[in-house]
Amino acid sequence: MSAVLLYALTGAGLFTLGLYALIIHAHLLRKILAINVMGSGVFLILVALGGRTAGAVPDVVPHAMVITGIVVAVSATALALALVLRVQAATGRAELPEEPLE
Amino acid sequence: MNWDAGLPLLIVATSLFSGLMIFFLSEKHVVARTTLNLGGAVFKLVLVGVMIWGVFHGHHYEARLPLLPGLDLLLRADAESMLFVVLSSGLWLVTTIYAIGYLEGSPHRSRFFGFFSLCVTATVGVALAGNLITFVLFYELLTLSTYPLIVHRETEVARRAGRTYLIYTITGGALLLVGTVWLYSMTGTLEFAHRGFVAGLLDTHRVSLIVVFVLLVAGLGVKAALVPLHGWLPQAMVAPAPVSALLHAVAVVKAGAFGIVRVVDDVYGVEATTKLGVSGPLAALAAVTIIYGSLRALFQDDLKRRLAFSTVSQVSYIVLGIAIIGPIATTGGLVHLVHQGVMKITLFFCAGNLAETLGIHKVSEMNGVGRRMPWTMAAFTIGALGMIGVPPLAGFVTKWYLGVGALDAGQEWVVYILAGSSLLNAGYFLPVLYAVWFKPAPDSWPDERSFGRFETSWALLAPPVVTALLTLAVGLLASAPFSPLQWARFITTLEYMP
Amino acid sequence: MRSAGRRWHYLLFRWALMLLLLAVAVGLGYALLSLPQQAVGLSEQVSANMATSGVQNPVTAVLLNFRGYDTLLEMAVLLVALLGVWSLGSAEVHRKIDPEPVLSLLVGGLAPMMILMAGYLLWAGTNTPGGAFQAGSVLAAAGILLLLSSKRFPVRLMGWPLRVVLLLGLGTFAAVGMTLLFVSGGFLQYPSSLAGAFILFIEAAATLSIGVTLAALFLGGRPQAGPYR
Amino acid sequence: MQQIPWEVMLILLPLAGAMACFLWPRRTLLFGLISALGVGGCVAGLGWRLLEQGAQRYAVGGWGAPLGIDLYADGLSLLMLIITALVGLGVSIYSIGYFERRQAILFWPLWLLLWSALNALFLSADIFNLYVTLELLGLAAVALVALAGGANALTAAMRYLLVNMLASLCYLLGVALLYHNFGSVDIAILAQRVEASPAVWAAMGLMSAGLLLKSALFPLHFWLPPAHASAPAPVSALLSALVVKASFYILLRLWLEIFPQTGAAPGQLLGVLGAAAVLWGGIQALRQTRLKLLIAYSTVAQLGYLFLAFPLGSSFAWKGSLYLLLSHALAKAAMFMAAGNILRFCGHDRIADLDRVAQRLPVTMIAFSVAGVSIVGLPPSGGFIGKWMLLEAALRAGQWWWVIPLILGGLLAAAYIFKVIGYAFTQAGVLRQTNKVPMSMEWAALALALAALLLGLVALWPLSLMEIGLPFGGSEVDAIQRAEQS
Amino acid sequence: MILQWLFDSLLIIALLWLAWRLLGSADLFKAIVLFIAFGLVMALAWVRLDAPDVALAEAAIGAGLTGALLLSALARLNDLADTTHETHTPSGKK
Repeated sequence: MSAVLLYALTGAGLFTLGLYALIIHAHLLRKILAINVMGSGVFLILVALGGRTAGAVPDVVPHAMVITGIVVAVSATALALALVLRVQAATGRAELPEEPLE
Repeated sequence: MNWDAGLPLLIVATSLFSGLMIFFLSEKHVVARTTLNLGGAVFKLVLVGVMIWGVFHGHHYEARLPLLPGLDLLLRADAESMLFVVLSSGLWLVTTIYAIGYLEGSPHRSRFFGFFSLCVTATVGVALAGNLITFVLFYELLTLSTYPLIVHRETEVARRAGRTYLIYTITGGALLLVGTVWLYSMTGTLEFAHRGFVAGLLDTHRVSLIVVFVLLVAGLGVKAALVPLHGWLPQAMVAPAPVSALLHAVAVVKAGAFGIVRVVDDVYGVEATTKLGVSGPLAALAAVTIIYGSLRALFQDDLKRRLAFSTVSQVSYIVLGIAIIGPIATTGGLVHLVHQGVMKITLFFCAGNLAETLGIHKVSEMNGVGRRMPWTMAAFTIGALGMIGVPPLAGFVTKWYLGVGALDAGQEWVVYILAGSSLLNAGYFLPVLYAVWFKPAPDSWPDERSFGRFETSWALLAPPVVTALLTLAVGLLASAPFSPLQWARFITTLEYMP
Repeated sequence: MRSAGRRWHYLLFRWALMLLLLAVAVGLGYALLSLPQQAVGLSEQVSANMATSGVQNPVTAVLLNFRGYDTLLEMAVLLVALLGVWSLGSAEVHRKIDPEPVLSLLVGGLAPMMILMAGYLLWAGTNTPGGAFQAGSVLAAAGILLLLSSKRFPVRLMGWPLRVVLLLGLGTFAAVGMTLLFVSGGFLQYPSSLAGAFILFIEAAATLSIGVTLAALFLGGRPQAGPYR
Repeated sequence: MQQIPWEVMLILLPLAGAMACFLWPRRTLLFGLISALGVGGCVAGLGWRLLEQGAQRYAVGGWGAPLGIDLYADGLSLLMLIITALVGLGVSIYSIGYFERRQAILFWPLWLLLWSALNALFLSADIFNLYVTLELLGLAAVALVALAGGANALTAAMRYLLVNMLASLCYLLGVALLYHNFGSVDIAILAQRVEASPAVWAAMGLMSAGLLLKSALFPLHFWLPPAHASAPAPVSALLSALVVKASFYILLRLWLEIFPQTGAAPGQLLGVLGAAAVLWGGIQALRQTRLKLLIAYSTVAQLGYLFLAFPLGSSFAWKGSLYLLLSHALAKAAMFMAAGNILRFCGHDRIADLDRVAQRLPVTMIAFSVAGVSIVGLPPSGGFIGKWMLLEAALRAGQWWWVIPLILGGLLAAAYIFKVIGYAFTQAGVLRQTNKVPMSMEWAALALALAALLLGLVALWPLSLMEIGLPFGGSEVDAIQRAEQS
Repeated sequence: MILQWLFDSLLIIALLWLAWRLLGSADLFKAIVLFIAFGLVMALAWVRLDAPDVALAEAAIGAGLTGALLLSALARLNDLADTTHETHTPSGKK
């Protein structure tokens, strides 16, 4: 097994680990952290698999995609954090209620 | 636009247009509303007259609007549709006049007459539908436009009746839709044809055809109030009297019965219906409905409720006539489409007059009312005797043809049903007539209103008198050319011609 | 009893979830291992077209030329995120506590250096690692430090000047794309001789916008000036 | 002669409008309406070109796939663009009266960005580019939900955002797998190269899961009712009519182009989930006591119908599903607008207290009822045509059991729609305190509702547009079947 | 070669361990700090995978900016939690 695949598998691991934490944790900050970890996992897979080229130079298209992805992730995270603050201010808790709405 | 295509569209559009216009009128515009109402009704009747003339002179009226690839919205004037169109547009005019008088001064009239016009639009559409999908379309439109009329009074009872009505009719509509699509997926066409269009599938798709037949009849039977799908009809009598007239005589139950006629005659054809073995059960169902409705009517004290159960029973004469499978019985069934309409509308008008003028709602309150309202009660008497089948009134013609037709088709049991039903009819109408004419009147009526010169307002009085005279005329002149009976015979010849 | 039952449910749910996710992970791993050993990526196309791309750094070429449209939309993503944050509330202008003097001193030295570094990253991005996003984020870091260390935000600049800068990247990108539509007949189709210049131009504008947008996101609310107050 | 690239205009115009609104907040209305009309014109232009020249492919930057990004427009994308423009115009007009200034200056740029994202999404031929548009769309939608303020809207927006992020990541992982298996992210190239392999299966699972989460297919619908019910009315209209459809559109594209040979089982599964959604959503809608929640659950149910085409897989079924999508978009937007009017008028949306609204807001009530006709699927309406096509496709395919959810769903829909209409016909006393509803808000709702009704009468026209570029494969199969049987 | 493998394994183990710790940490502040560390290790991984551009972006945005955002959000969250019972602001239009 090549190192490249090992990294890709690590990405898969991070993805599932993040998914697990996302579902299990109630606190919104933790959920956001979990999603970011998931994202890192996806990016890792995307870039790592680009290294399966014949020459020494990896495929750079996934690199560009990942940079795009990172910027998207930080935008979404910023919005999510601002929302968490407002949810906390409105409900007194930084968690989502069990029952969506009455 | 081509006139032959334009006329059916125009006939449907007249009431649609006046209906939509009326929605936008405020309550105060009585004159404009009345003009639109009556103008629309008269214009429609004139157009129908033109169409009859045209059909008689060999014109082929047909309007097509593509709906889906290979599937058109089709309006077509054929013999059956003319029968129903004449009935509904004629009675609509009468009912409109009656409704104008009946609802004078009550709230939400624009809404009422708007939907009233939509309702007749749908009925005429049902009548002129040249294929099953067009039929379904207008059939559903009829459901939607009658609902606001039933809940018009906005009382809790009215709303409950409306809810019941919707539950029944929407479910029925769904069954009808499934049946229609299923049929289409087998045949690739839905266009009505004499002798039907399923003959080629009899060997290969026998079970499917039977299931589809059951679905279609169940869907239509809801509106035709076949037992056990009749539950909505007696409840709906809370609606204002003109609406009852509409439900029982002009539009709703007729649309159901007419649909069954279409299915048996023009979708399946009598041959296929017989071969599939579904005509017998249908006849039996109709017979059960006839007896059940009459039995229930016997025990109702509320006049409109009694009339409602009477409708349950009487409409099934139409179905019975069709299901017996034979030219004479079919004629009887078809002609009852008109006869029942004329008779039942008379009775409901009279019931409405009693309620409006004297506040009478119950049979037990009707003692001696004949002297207070002689014209109304004379009309009522003609209608009731017609229902019983006293010659030479309309109902007699029907029953005669049904009886002879049944014997002709070798189904003697029908005669017993007819006899039993007539006895029951007499049982629930004759005591009323006796009380009306021969029992002494009470000192005061429940809620009397004075209308000046006549026993009630002219707009309430003229319609039942006219329809009562019609009841007399269609019976007396049954053998004259252009009578409903002759027309029904003409239709039958087309269906049974070798 | 009830809470015990609930706890039992919770544990069951946790275990079921773990098993499910384990299955997901295994499936995913299997899928990854089953991929062909040799990639069929786009390396060849990228290197074949580097000459006409106008830049030497292949990542920059992909980001701003070959797949520049993605990047254009990404600038819009940043704007949307900012609008979303602004729709949630306003940021405080006055700080409750004075910034630490040490921090102020540190920032006084650091910020100019970071801005310089951002400029370098931007410039270098055309042929070595770096580019608008990296430069922009360094710029944002400088901005954040300045925000943290200053006693009061520059309210006067928070109105339309801020909005202009925020839109600069996206606006320039879109405008260049449209101009090229008329010049060379294709949206975002750079003439190869001028591609480098166009890209640098866009990148410069984008860097500024990205930096300011990210810093504004950090602020966590609308600035209390102008119509968005 | 140089052609005007309408595709690019469709994306850039609302984007430019959004920037202008952002830059000159005092002129949002002007820029917003200009953009809306301009987009309408561009859609017409693109439609004209498609009718004349067939499906169009546009290589952004002149590179072309696989290196560059392609825009692709065929009948499917055109119809999505048209419906977006129609609903968009309606929502734009509605919003003039709906928002106060403080909200308007945020609403307009966000809405135009959302519009841009939708157009970009419907035109994209590149699965990574689709990811970017999805993110743009999702973030804009979340921001718009949060615009309503209040604890309900904020928690709903938060949930919605998390769901969006999770779903996008799942989708992106699928993109990664596809790219590394076949070396391209262009849909057409992938369609040529794709062959069944574990990676394709995993990609299909991941991408479908993400997109199903975004399209709120039962049981992944949990986030939808709170988000759609607590957003401002025009935003609810946009979300229910367009945003959930966008992810469905991607799923449809992938399913039609990239994953056709994965066998029948996944399609059957989607069908079962769709049927469950129809029933569950209908029952839940019936149980609601608040109007906007009822409509939101109705969306859950109606989305279920769209998935009934997956197990059938025939071109006729796809078209029926798309037809339902189109008419649902119009009808549901009208319905949410009507609910917004009622909410504005009464100050609440408790269904049981909707006394006399029918008399006081006749236009709104008519709009609601007419939209309801299409939602129930009664003729003549777009909903009826769509259901008819699905019913016919199911019966033709011999899979008659799909008739059951189609019919039961219609009955449930009738029940919850008439539950509302029934309350409007009550005799209760006159409302105490009412607010005026601007005429534009009432008529915008009615216009969209009537458009949904009209879809039932002019079906041939949209159906012929669906043929451009044959997104659903040839229709010859259906024609032959038909010819054989008649 | 062996050094290479060793480095890879260390990196991977560090990544997974950090992810595990940060997602399981009881203390939010600690979790965020671990997340920043995780981002920096990710940057190393990018370098190892010959993706210097991504490494730069990850270090600056993924670890740096996201970390700053998270820390500031946590600080404000704690502020809110402290004052929430006295100045409970009903959300809505401002």
